[in-house]
Amino acid sequence: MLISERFSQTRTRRSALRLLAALGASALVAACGGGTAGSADAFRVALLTPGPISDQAWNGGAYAGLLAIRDSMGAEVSHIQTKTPAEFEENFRQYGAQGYRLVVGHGFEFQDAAMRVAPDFPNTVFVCTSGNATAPNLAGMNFAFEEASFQAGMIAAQLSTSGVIGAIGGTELPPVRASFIAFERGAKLVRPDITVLVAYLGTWDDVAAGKEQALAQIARGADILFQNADAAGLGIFAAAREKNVLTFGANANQNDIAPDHVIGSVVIDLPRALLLVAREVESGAFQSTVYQLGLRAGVVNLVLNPRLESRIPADLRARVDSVGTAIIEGRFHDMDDVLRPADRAGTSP
Amino acid sequence: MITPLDDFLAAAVRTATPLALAALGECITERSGVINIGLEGAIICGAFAATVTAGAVGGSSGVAAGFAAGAVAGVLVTLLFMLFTVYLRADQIITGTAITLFALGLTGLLYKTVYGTTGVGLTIPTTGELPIPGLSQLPVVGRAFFAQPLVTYGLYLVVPLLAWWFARTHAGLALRATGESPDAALAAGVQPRRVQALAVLTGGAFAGVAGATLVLAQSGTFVEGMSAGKGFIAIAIVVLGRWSPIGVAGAALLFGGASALQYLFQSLGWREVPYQLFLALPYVLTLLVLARASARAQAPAALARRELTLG
Amino acid sequence: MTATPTSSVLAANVGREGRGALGQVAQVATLVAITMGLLVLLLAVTGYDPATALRALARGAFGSWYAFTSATLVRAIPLALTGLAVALAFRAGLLNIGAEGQLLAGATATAAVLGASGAVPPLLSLPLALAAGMAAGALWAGIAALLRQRFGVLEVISTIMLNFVALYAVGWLVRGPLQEPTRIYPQSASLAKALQLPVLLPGTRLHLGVLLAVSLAVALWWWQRATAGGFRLRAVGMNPHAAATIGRVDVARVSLLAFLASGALAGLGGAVELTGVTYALYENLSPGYGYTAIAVALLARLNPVGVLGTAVLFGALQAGANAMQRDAGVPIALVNVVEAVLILLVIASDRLRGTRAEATA
Amino acid sequence: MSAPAASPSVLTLRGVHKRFGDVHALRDVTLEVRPGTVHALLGENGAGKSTLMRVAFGLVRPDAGTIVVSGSPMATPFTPLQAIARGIGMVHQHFTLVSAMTVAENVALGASGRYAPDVVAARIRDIGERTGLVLDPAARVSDLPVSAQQRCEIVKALARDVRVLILDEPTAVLAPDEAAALLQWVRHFADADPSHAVVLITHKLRDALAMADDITVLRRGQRVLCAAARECTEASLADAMLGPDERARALDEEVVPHMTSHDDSVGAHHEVVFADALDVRDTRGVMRVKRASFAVRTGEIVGVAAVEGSGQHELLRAVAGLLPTTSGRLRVPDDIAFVPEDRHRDALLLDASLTENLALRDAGTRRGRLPWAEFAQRTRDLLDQRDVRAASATVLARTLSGGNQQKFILARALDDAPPALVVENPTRGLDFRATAAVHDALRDARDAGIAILLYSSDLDEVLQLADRVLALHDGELRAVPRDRDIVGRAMLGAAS
Repeated sequence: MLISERFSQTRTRRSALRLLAALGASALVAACGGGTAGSADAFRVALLTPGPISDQAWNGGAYAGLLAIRDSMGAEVSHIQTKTPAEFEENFRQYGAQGYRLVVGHGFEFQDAAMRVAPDFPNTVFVCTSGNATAPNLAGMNFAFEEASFQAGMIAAQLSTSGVIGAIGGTELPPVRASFIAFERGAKLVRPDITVLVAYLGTWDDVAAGKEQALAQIARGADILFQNADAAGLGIFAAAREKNVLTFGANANQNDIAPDHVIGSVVIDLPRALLLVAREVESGAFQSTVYQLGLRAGVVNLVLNPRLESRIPADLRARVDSVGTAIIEGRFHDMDDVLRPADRAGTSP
Repeated sequence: MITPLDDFLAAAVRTATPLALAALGECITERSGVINIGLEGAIICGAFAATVTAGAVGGSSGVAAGFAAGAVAGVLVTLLFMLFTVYLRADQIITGTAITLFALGLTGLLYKTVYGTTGVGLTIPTTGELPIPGLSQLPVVGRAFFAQPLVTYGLYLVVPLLAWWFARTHAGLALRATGESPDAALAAGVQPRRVQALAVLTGGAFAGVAGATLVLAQSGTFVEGMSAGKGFIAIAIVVLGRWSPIGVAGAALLFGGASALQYLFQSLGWREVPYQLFLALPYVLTLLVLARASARAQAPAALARRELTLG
Repeated sequence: MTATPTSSVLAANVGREGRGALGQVAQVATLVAITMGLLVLLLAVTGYDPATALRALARGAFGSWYAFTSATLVRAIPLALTGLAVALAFRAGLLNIGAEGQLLAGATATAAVLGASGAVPPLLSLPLALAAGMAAGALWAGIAALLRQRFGVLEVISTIMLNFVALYAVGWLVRGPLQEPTRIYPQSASLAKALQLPVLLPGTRLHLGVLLAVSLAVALWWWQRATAGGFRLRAVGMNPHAAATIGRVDVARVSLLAFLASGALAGLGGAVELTGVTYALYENLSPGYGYTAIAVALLARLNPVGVLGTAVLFGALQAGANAMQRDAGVPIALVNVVEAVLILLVIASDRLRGTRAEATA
Repeated sequence: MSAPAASPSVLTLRGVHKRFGDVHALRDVTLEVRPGTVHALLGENGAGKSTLMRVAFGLVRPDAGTIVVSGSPMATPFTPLQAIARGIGMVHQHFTLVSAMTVAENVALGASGRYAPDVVAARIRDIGERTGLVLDPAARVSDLPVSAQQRCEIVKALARDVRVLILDEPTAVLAPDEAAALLQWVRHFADADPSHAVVLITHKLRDALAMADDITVLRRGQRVLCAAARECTEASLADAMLGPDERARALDEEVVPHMTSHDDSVGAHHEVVFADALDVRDTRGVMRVKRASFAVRTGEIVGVAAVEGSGQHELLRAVAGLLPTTSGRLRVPDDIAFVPEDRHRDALLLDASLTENLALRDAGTRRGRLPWAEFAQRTRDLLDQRDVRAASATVLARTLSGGNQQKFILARALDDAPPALVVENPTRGLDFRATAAVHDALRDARDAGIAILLYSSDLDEVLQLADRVLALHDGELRAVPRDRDIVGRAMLGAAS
């Protein structure tokens, strides 16, 4: 009666009913297990990111890694952007239930959920970046972001004419904080009287906030800005371009975002890191551990912008490289007190 | 010599600009008796349309086109809200909530469709600061108010113009009368529905321009959800500004100032005060101001009323 | 319909909506179908394969026992509790848009109580923590109630403000007083197993909260229809002037209690989400349950039992949206569009019907 | 039909039809207003007077019919703005002023272009000098007394060079001397210029006969009489307004039915409501009733006569227990019943069933489960016994006609035979038949021994129903004889 009331013309009603029927049918098909994409024995890899993959940084880098796994290993891949803890566990479980072999939660926040889910899906390997927990099928993956951040600090200090440099983070997460400390120590190594301004935005998405904080630091004299703010970091580049100061990219190679104002990027080679773990999983060589990936593994790098590279004097360049060598050779201990014991407990491949 | 105060004020004005734009539009809307909670949706749509258009056209004409597109997008999404609330007389709060949801979802979806996984980056042309010779050299207020993007100067014209328009034109009277008593307005020869429809759409255009400002005069890029609650802040600003254009401009400056304070404090190295406090401050302030009787007396009497006329 | 004493009781209550429960379900089903049609169109326009996407949607929501219980129903629990909160408030004529903030307040208090309850036996501390969550939600709503009653502040505006304040407060708390013991991560300490809400069905994530939601919904439904208190609430919502003048109802008191009860329900939603799903307090604890709750309540025509149904519907939509992104690469933002369209369709059909009724009156 | 040649009409409505749903509000109504005249439009409540004039003013779109202004037809549909442009102005029964705005802003409202307060203020003062309708242009309307608001309405129309002024029940809210002054002014306006004319909507025969040149009478949406005033008498007009059979009833009503000899049969007339030196403040804290002393006894109707805003609203609510008293003594039974004047706002849950509306009474004091089956039965009984026309107890209150709503409200108030009843404007907006039914119900209740306190803004209704009359002026209450002149003077505060 109600439907006839709403659709006085039978034609409309009939098509509405047909739609309902079609919908019911599709639900039925799904319920009967039909339509599962892909074959059962394909190597399947999933990625969960906390933010949009268009940030050209932390999330975008991980997505590039996922695509690299797809392209070079022929894997079936899936990605989901999810921000709410309640959904982390659900998505982990769904991937586990669908027979995914490797599921990467991209950020420390995924760790608790992964720990809960892992025991229920022994055939799936769960990896949490910035995580430090392990289980037979759960690994952590730490990026020694601070190693290259230290190098960035050295360059920033010497290139600064004002003696003030800045660092802006999204929110105060452990790896962000650690890298800012490294940045400051690197700077002080080169120039002990340097002033380092540190600020957090409280958001990873608010571009305008990023720009304003950058402008505020520039106004305080900062002429080199280090940042780790994902999408909001775009605002920092925008400010740098407007005020003609130099910045560092972070997480992904961001040298091209503002080619005249990004001196270099502290890059996490997420494709390399993810491929590494994906290959281990596929070959059966996976061992539960906390991957400690830094300069030595070639996963974290300071990638200088070729267009601006000439601004860096040769002696500074040599000094930065020597610190890099020391890190790779395990002779560098300036950051040991900052990093958590758990981070160092893992093995470095 | 540029002092921290100069920078703080400049940041306050910059941050206040899109807020003031959206709030002035909402002020017009609310004066007609309609509260548009879908403002947030109009802002994000304006931002997205500005991004696409400015990027496609490029250059300084791209910026102009972007602002225009922002306004159009703001109007279009608000048109939906307007049809529901003004003509169907649907509940304004619920419709507004749905519109915001709709716009946030749609822009997210379209952003991926248009720009794929890499996003738009910093490829959008933007307007720079345009210091006004002489005025920008004034002490304290010079840089803050006279070394801003063009859109901010636009506000300097719009705010007094709007105040004058409210008080000194018959259209302004008609708008206020509609918000106070649609019955009275109708009897006096005003067409309340038309007034509300136009007021709501004008508010949408302002919100769209506010969104375009976020992209073209501030960020230089688009990010999903970059409106970041600014529509809701704008509604608070209208209340705080007591539904008058001058008051709204002042309240927007206050909200901008609260945000700028956070930047200032952090850049001065004072990090003991949690930044969440600064983010929450404007809202708390609005609540406190609302508790003062004089603030509410200014509210349009027919605000959010569903039935247009009682007769 | 001839009115026998018993049937007229029902009619007196259902009659107000102007049609039977069956008609309402049919209407909702029709609107959902239209929404799905629009979804197909939108998918096709934006370049996704509608068939694949819809299959993923169905699979993610109902495709397996696990999907239904652990994705759809688990989401439906906070949606149902906040939906009940919104429905109760709206029924009393209060536009409580603040379920989100009240949910956060509830979750925060629960986390605080459980964090501090060390020596108390779990059997006692868990109910205590849920009660604390309800109290905190009521308190948070109480601010808006106070502002409304003492100062005449529109609750629409104050509750929106309070949502933001709650969000930032949680952001600070998880980095400050409530941060986990190692003080590294911005979250509270994870709950010990004993302090978690028990899982109802082994092998799923469906927790005890579902029973709470269902029993509360049924209780509220009965209470609103059968009792004097429930009738007072509805009367005040329909016409506070008449309730005061003819019913001699203390409208201020009923409004205040309704606001507090609404806040308590939303707070319980937060408490249950924390103890049953996330096991710790996070900044991002809620993906906007409190806002979706408005749609949940409306679509259910503020009927508490109906809220259960629409909560499951929206839970399924969101679970399905997750699956659509996982399996078909469709951006998750799409679900917002779908929800919005559904709300707008409900409003439109109601208003069109309403206008027609007015025209013939 | 009047001869068109000599004086072409300034406003003509021809063959106007209007239906609201199933109700024929207007059927083929024709009205011609000659220049320089006052044209009285008479009819009972609901006869269609206001609707007809709202059609003329563009507020109601007719289903059929033409409207001709000064010889040229209006394009239909048209808006009030277009009507105003053609020199038609309307002053509504319920004021249509924006109370938050100033007098000048209200006067200016509806025009276009720039608004210059000085120019408008000068115009208002100019009109004041010419017509005696003096107003402060800068005053906020909400601060003005009722009579000044009425002036403001008229000035609003005059400021637009209105030639045809439509006044809808303009004297309803005015005190008798204010009303007289207004009617004098109306006559003056019509005489001042041959292009002027006034349509006076009223239900008062006396006013029409005293003031009008022509009289049109509507009954149930149809024109039943159109004649020069000098050809009419009170009797002929009453015949036309009421129809032949109902006139008899109306005349019956004029007879005061309550005999004092009746008193003994009720037994001891103890005071059910008793007030001594009662002070009442309104919700904003303004003292509205000062040292009122009175009593209402079993089996009598005590009528309160007052002009709007004299404190009757507060007095009635204090007696009904809805407003606290500031000082003095007030003794009323706990279960006193109250029938407020605004049905839709204060008395009904429009979107609830009649059963639920019945349950609303005393909803504030009930506990536990509600006996819905019992309520439903009582509602059905009440519909049967009190002649409330409703399909069933489950229909929504909204679906009832105004008269049936009021009958239901009254029946609900009297359902459990309360010892006392407070009634406020019980027949506002009702047609003749419903009014008579309400009057009957009140008299029956009185005869059943219920003590009734009644206020009506219609002094004639008070005099018709009340056994004793109290006049209230500016919060001061005193007993007066049931004499129209004395009561009329007393409610204005004049010494008796």
